[in-house]
Amino acid sequence: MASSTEPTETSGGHSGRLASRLRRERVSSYWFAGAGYFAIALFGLIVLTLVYQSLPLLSEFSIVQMLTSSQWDPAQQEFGFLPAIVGTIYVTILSMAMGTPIAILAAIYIAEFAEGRTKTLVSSFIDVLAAIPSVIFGLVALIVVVPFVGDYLAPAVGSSATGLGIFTVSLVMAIVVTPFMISLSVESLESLPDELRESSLGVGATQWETIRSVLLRAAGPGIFSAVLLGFGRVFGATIVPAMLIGGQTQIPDSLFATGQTLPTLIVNDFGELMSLPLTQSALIFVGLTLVIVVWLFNFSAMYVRKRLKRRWQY
Amino acid sequence: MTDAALTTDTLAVTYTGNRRVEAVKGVSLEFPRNQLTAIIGPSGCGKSTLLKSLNRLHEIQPNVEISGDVTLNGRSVYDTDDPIPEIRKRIGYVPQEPTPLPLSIYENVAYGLRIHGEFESDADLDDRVERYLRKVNLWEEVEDRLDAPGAELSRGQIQRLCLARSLAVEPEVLLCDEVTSALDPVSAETVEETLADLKSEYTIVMVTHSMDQARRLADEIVFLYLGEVVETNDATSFFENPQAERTKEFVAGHGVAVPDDSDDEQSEKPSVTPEQ
Amino acid sequence: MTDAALTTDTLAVTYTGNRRVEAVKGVSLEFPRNQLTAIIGPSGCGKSTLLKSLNRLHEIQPNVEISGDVTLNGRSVYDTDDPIPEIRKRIGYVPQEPTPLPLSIYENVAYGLRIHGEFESDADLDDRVERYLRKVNLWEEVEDRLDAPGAELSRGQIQRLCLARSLAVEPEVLLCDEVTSALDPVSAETVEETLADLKSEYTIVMVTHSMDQARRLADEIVFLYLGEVVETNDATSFFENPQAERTKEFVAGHGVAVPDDSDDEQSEKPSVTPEQ
Amino acid sequence: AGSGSNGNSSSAVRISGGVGPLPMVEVWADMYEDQTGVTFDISGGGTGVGVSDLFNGQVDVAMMGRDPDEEELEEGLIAVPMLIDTVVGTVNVDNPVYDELRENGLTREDLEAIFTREITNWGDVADADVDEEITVYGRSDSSAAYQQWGDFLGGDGDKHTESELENLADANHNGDQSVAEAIGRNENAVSLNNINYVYDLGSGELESDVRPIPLDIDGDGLSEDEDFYETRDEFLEAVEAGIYPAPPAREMFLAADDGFEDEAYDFVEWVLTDGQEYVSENGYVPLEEGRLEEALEKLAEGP
Amino acid sequence: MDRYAKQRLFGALARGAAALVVAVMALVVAVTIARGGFVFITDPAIAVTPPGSRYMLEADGGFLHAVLGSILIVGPATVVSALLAVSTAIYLQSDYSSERFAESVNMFLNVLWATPPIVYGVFVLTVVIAVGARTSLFFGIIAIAIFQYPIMTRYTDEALRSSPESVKATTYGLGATRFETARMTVRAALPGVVAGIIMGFARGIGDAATVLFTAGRSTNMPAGLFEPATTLPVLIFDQAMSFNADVRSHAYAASFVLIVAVLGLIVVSRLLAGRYARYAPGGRHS
Ligand SMILES: Nc1ncnc2c1ncn2[C@@H]1O[C@H](COP(=O)(O)OP(=O)(O)OP(=O)(O)O)[C@@H](O)[C@H]1O
Ligand SMILES: Nc1ncnc2c1ncn2[C@@H]1O[C@H](COP(=O)(O)OP(=O)(O)OP(=O)(O)O)[C@@H](O)[C@H]1O
Ligand SMILES: [Mg+2]
Ligand SMILES: [Mg+2]
Ligand SMILES: O=P([O-])([O-])[O-]
Repeated sequence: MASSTEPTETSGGHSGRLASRLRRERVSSYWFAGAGYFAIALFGLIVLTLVYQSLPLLSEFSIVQMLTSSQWDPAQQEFGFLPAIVGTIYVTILSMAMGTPIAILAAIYIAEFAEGRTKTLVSSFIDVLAAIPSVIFGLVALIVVVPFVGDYLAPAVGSSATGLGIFTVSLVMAIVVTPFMISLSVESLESLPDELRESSLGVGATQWETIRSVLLRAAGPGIFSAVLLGFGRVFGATIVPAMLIGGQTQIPDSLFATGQTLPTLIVNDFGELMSLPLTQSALIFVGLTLVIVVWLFNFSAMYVRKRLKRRWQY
Repeated sequence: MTDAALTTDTLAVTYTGNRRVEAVKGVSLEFPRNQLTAIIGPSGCGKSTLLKSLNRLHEIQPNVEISGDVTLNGRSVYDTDDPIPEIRKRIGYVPQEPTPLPLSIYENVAYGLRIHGEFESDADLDDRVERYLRKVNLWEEVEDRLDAPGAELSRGQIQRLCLARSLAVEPEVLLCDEVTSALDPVSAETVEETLADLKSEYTIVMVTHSMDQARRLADEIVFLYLGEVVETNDATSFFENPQAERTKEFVAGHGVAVPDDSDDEQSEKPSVTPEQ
Repeated sequence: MTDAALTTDTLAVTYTGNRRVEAVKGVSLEFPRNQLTAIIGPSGCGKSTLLKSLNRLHEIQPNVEISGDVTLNGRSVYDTDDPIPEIRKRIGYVPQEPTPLPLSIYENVAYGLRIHGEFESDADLDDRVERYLRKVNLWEEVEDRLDAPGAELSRGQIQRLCLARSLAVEPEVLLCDEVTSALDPVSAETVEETLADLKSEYTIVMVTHSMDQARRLADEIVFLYLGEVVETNDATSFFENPQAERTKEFVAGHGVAVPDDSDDEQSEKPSVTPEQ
Repeated sequence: AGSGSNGNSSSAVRISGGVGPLPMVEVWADMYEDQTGVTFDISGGGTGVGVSDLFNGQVDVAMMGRDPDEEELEEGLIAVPMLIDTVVGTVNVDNPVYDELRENGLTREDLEAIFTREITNWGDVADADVDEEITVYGRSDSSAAYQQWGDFLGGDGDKHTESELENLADANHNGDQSVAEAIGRNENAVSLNNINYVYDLGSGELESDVRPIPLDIDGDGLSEDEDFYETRDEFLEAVEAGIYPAPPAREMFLAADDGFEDEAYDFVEWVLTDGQEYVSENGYVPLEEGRLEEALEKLAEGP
Repeated sequence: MDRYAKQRLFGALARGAAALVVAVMALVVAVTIARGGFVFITDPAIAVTPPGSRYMLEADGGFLHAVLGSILIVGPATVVSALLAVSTAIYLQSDYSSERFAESVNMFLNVLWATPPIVYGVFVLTVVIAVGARTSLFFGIIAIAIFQYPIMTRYTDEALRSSPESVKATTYGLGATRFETARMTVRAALPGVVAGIIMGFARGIGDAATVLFTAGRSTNMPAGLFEPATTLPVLIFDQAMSFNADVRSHAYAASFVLIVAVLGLIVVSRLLAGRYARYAPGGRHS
């Protein structure tokens, strides 16, 4: 049967079709290659643009001086980024400190404890929570968290505060990123082979011992990535801090103090002051700083992850 | 058969997930002390389920129901106030897939010891780790890299590491589920040799799909079919002189017990009642 | 052996990824027309690599180098202006894992026909789909649910569907890589039966790790070891009267060719030169 | 403006800029469109966005909530005032010394001392037996109101910059509304608001928990003619009459690049004439005669 | 503390953490529904009424302009971004590019993924100024598309990677070209691809920072591709700060609409995934 069909017949009769298939193949491969390089090109373009636009500022002030000065007063042409940098660091660390343990615990609950309907229900709840736009969290926080912090929490720890500030932003951002970290952590816990659990339980470990010594390590690189992505979102968070941080360009002196983050600097001043060349340049430089930090962070994280993966392979 | 370390009494296990699967249907068995019992039977007949229910390891899955009982040295494993981890310490388990814990080679073996606090000093721990690594014939191969991750060993080495890890907590019974089937033939052989060395000292229950392996290693054979015990006998009698018709077929067919006619994969499985 | 449909001439394939692996080392073979040739050999000896290099399917992986040549009916498969898809159409390939395309049963079979435009009308397409489903003994089982997703069939049925899909584009040679090894024994048997039916009409090159299967199905046997051909002969002679020492060992050992002494997994593989 | 931008937008007058004056400009545009058929295309985004759009030739008119900057003027910006928005100090209705404040008002010096934290206790503000810390709120969003407030607090020839005030405050809020809400919640707080956030928009009465701080202009307590804080109308009249000082009352501008042209010119001219009569009812203050004339002159004069 | 007490304590902690997260979620949704749903139910027309000229002063009209703006910006952005993302993901497969190249592209994608949305906003605004244009619907689309691109690429790439290698071997084995094979690979990974696209859509529709400075923050109906527009999140951000209580209540109503939209998206994605899963190799087993 196969040998009765002459190959030349077949290909000859359809050479037109073959030619057009091959043409489509060629054209599509150019397109795909273009798309492949797009990611790099986009990144390059963003960095170049931001650098170029930052030049007016950088030609007038020294970077070191700006990064270490706490005077921020565009009207007086004073561009000290330190308060916003410190604010960003505070918010990031505080949010992650609040969100990460909860996220990992909840992920463990979903992956290791919950069963059946409860499990489906809880994980869909988390999915929904992860998809709620952060501006809504900000809005709800304005009527729930702000009064709570201002009227109860801050006075309780002997701080007079307005409810706005570092702590409030951190709390709300922790709520924003937690579901996100949970989903990803659950994924990496669930992708672990059951043999790991059986091996550990099979020598008489309790579930907690199994989780602590085996599962959290084995899923470690995945959980690390989840936390990292959460970190990225907190670090670059814009709307929630803009609504809740209290916009004070000063180095915060307590948890409940108001402050400023790098993104809120942009939101608060860009629309009003972008027609002033130097201020515009300064705010674009803030964007550049954000990108560079994210970049450095990603690189070190990649390295750490590789190490973890090797150390905790199974 | 009076010196049975482990016995089951009309043990039945049913999966109650999407569809109801009666994986093990009222099995009563005795596993003699310091002997190696091999459970054989076609794929899906309930071997793994039976094995895991012996130390309650099936309970980590959702939707499983169990009835009947298992007794270890005369004490029930199910009707007891002992915490489950204590039971599992006494009845160890080694899974099919060679599975290093995400720890160093040393810590893999020390894992159970640390959990149960079963060592006097660091030196004592070192001693024990060495002892069990020697017992599984692994010590020479790893003594100079005890701090390397367990996963960096070859699969055959890992499987022996798993045996050492299980032995280190000094279980009374060791359950092994097809511990060589994920290995290449050469590695399988070394693991098999290790099991042969161990069987005089331990009560071992092993699942295997290889008739040859059962023949080479086992003292006792349990032939399971569709969740029921078709025949159980000492190894020699079992292979030389099988009693049941099924057994004859199965032994002759080199492990492939072909039921009915259809090729749908379900037909090879135990009775299945779709639920919805 | 003059009527060879497919021949290889000192074909060598090397993986050049992290470490250099010479998977196939200068193999010259002839695959006779309308016969089934089985390639056997221990795991990792290069069977799959050899098979894929016959229709240049290895090229879809990165980091592979090839030398030597393959000729189909006297025309080179490598030194040619023919587009590769045309070559692969003439030399079809069925992978180990039963793989339905994400299409209906009907469209699975029609897929190759559609991309190559090899049908005159819808009715003609229907005819062809039916013809090839019959050829693999699947038509009766699926005729009333041709629109169902292919993935809803049992694995054995899917593997036959894959055969039908490959046959539909009327290849001159069919390459099958362990097409039954991912199946349960019962499904494997039906697929084997189908192959037995097909082998008189097609030139089939099949990789298998089962000695029994090779014995049952093959006309010719190629025994590959560490990337080299140890022995090739017609099936009867091969099993009855193996020439090489290795072959005797391998056939006797039921498919387990035990090399040297260590159990390190690498030792079973072809020569490996670490690159960094 | 809504229907206008649906029409032939290429001939529409394009306006963008600060959100402060945006509501009023929208109302004007709507009326002007009814009268003349000229269509509009208006968007917010901030004063800087408006000026930037202007320089890029993307809009015909920019709305400015603040004074034009030196740099902007150098680039050829022409800004004419269009209305006055009024900033007033605010406290909570339950302020511990509210009665005293209502009675006597505060002088500029008092307010300066409060906002620069020289005085930190309400007990020291008014001679009352009160011991409550003062909470000062500011604005975080480059607010023109805040800038005006700083200019006012500094007194003649001096001023406090926004950043200075920001750093002295207990917290700064993004937007007027956040400030008003914070004041409404905190009995001890003081801040500043545009008056639309103080008086109810519909009734023009003091309905929320936010109260204006009467300004004791001459330093002798709150005299009859300094007491105009009961309703918005009363207050706006006082501003219009110049009794309430500017700053903190402040002008907002319509700006063009190198002069207003065509429909844009006509529109601005209309704003400065007929348009002024609708200003009060929307919570802003119209320019007084003289200032209007200057504005018209500047408009006519061009670059 | 003995081992079993630790086990119990830890179990309780895990349970508690999950309960806490669920409770927070319930609170946020409840507040939004109570505040916004109420406004919306008493006056459902606000979502489909264009704003009037006295909108900011007197809440005259509704926020149809933002609903439309969201649809008109995020819809096209999702299409553009999905097209690019799927293409990039295909290119990252081994048959198009080397492992090393794929790895470096992935590195850039990771950085883009983590880049704060406000930076995209600033970048696009800079471009807007550079080309002498004005913030508008068009640039909103660009900004959102850039924002979605790394998100979608990542999910799509993951989906394609997890689709079995044997699908490729199969199609190539039948004589398919790379393009034909790529189409089949995408099809086989469709549940994952669709989930990734919907994920990008959901993130896009909820993001304010990217469009804040790029779409124009218009208070009027979107009038054309190069005319200013606004989106629901930006509207919420702006209106939350309005002096008019009615306008502020619209912010809650808009939140309600947004939450409902996002919930709808999740349901749709689940349904779609379920449908395509039937065709996935091994689909019936999952
Ligand atoms: N978690 C589970 N949920 C539902 N059914 C299950 C589960 N695990 C196993 N089964 C079913 O129970 C039956 C017995 O399975 P089991 O794994 O015990 O068989 P086995 O003899 O070990 O098979 P194999 O030789 O393939 O390992 C099979 O039909 C299987 O499909
Ligand atoms: N993509 C690859 N990159 C690098 N090395 C490879 C690759 N694929 C296969 N190899 C190596 O090439 C050798 C031959 O592999 P191949 O898959 O051809 O063997 P095989 O005989 O088919 O084995 P099996 O019976 O396990 O299928 C092995 O050592 C394998 O590890
Ligand atoms: Mg099993
Ligand atoms: Mg192979
Ligand atoms: O009008 P403002 O600049 O104070 O918002």
